[in-house]
Amino acid sequence: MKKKIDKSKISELLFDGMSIMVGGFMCIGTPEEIIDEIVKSDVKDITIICNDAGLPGQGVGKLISNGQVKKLIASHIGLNPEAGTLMSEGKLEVTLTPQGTLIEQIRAGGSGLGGFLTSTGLGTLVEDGKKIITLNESNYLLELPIRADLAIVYGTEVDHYGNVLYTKTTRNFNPVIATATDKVLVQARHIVKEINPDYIMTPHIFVDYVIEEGK
Amino acid sequence: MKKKIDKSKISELLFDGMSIMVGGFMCIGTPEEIIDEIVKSDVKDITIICNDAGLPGQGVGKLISNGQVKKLIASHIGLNPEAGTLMSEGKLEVTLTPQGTLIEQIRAGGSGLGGFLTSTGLGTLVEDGKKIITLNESNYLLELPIRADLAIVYGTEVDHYGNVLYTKTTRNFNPVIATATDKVLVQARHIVKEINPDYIMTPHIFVDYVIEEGK
Amino acid sequence: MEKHEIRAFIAKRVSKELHDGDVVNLGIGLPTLVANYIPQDIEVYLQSENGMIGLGPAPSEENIDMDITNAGGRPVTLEKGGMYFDSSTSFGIIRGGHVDVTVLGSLQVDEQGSLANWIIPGKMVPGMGGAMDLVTGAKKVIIAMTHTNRGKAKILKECTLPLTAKNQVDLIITEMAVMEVKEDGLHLIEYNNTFSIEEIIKATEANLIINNPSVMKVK
Amino acid sequence: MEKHEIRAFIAKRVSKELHDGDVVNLGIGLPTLVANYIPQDIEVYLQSENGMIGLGPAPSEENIDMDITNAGGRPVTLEKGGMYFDSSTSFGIIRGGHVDVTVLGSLQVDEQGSLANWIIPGKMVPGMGGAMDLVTGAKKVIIAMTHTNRGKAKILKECTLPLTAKNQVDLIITEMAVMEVKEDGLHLIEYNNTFSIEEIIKATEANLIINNPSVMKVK
Repeated sequence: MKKKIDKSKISELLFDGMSIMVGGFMCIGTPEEIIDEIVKSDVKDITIICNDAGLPGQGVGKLISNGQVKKLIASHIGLNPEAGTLMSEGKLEVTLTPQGTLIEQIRAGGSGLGGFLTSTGLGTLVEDGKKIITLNESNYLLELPIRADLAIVYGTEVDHYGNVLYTKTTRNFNPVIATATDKVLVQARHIVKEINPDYIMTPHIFVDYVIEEGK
Repeated sequence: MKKKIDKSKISELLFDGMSIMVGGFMCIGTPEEIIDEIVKSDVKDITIICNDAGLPGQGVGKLISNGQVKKLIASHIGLNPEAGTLMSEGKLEVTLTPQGTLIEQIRAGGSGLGGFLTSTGLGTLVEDGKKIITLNESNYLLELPIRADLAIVYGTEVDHYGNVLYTKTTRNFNPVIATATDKVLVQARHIVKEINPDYIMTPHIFVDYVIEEGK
Repeated sequence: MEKHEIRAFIAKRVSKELHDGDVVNLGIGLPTLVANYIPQDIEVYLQSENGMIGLGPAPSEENIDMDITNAGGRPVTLEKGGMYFDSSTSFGIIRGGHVDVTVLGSLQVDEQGSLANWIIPGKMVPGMGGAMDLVTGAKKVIIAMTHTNRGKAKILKECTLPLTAKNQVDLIITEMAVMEVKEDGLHLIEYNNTFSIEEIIKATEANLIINNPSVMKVK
Repeated sequence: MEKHEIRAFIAKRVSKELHDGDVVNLGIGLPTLVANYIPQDIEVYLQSENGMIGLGPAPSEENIDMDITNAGGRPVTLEKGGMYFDSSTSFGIIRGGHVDVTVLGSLQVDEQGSLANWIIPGKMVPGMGGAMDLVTGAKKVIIAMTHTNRGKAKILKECTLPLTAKNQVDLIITEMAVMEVKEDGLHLIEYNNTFSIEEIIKATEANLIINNPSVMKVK
């Protein structure tokens, strides 16, 4: 398989100040082995875009504990108290975004939209600094697309072309972030010969590198 | 199966002046048996939202020939010369929309967005009457959501709960229109016991009625 | 009532608001308990914003599959007919008005139907998760919570904490009362008759419009 | 050259613009022919806006599956590793810049890289289909067409028909020449030496910037 790389090569994809989108929801569907390699590297000042702050010692939580994260864009950080502490100490910049807005911003980034209008967040702190557009007497927030340098994705099955299939609730943010970054690195639970073409959730054209879990 | 209805009941879902979204792309993935029932009914002044005008004697083309369509919103009408003729004679109102914008307008209608920004159509007739929004010196058209009264959808497999799976290139507009209308009527090629929960493309909560093809 | 009895009482009363065929999203905590009291004669489809419809009960220890979890990351099961999807589809369902009822806890609610449940500045910043989208997108928003925070009013004339959304709450259900947000204010529509109306008024900072409320029936 | 030779000549020259790993969308008509000339030593993934990547050649009569069609509704096949998706995903791929090259025919192109190919007012109104999204979203836009319409110029100073998009064309390939749209105008970068430079200039209304063009090599 052409796109398969050894875990030791992951550090070559990293650089200081980069932005990384991380798949998973409360660490379910998060590529832990890729995160472990980022922890081993000395890359710093990362901006992380993820649903949440992970858990203590799990997922994005490992990068936060290790002081590698400068900024976190997420919808929820409540299950990782360390993130809250670092935030109030001014050591971690946190942008909290409604979950539906966050995933839609990433989708817009991946699908070439300049932004979208949503009612979510109207009349709340989420409005701050955003343009409000009025249509037929209804107000909407104009939300802008988000893109990043690298997406790290967890796929249950990856075929020899790099096509990915996600299962159960591990899917969550994974297929969406895979469209919105310059490079996409997938942790495959299983590498398989082929996937039924109707069931492929991330087409191979989005995938740059694949590592095989546990190898 | 609770949602299954007899074809003879389709006419009860129709009313003059209604809007109908029709699945399919050049009639591939179009629910022809549902369209035949609409042709048999005397419903008129329909607004059709569909990728195209179908072909002569096929798909949406049958409704146009039968004089039931007042307005057509589509991206392409070139393969049905009758649509072009009726349009130039002033007998059919046609709104031509870029295909990517049209499907995104339908998605916005189904997913509760107030609109979206796209570069597609800038500097063309597609701009007419639309708001232009400038962000960081780039211009975008603000495109608005579309919804309709009824979606008619073609599903390869429909399970007993009403979950739908589409195959090959029959998928096209079908899963998207199923989110953006008050009622959804599916023509099932096969009614099956169950579909793998990872592969369901239209959740049953969107589906109101199912007819079984050839029955 | 003990704390767990209060929670069960509220959850049971919430369950009476659900109808056959409803798509329902239950928030983490007290609202999750509502699933235990859904009437046997109706079918309700539980949506979980992390990507499923047909959320079933927690599995037994030996049947845990950590690939099937709820929005709190806890193991659950999938009911027959249920399915999985990605977060973009999930919030299309939520924002698009395809969720009939969302049940959430809250720190504060006010008589305009605004609520605050995602941040206590300087103290606790969990984040809004999917709550802002849920209360904006769902057809009916039910707040299920204890009436006060250890005696301190949570049902206010106007929320003092940063809002989760403005004017979105339809119904507030507590161990003391059921209150409906209408155009003209907050109506006390049912009360728990183990409390007096005066006690309920005292525990509520918001102005309650009281017009022949019935007694809360929770079997 | 006969008409079919002209078309083959143009398609062959276009195929030389493709690189290993490119995602390519070929328009209906002449551009479709490009698929027949993709160099054997590279792998190119053909995207079809109706919902597939990995579009393969038309099947033999007995292998036709009308569930697998191209954007013209004609039967095709799926290459190994290819997949299907819905129209929303398809245009996410197109508008999101994930298509490396789109090849389209056109009625007119001008020296600013604007093109017109979806309507002749009062005469023909086929509609834009996916063309506006493709030329706006794809990384490289190649127009593949005959140089003139029976002697009438199609490569103009400024399009006279309603535009498909402004300033989006990168390369124009005809049976006479290869022209590149740059900041300062339209450059003649290659020419077919069965024509003289003068003949090409005469067949082109647009101002051609000519600076040592090489000879079109199409084997």
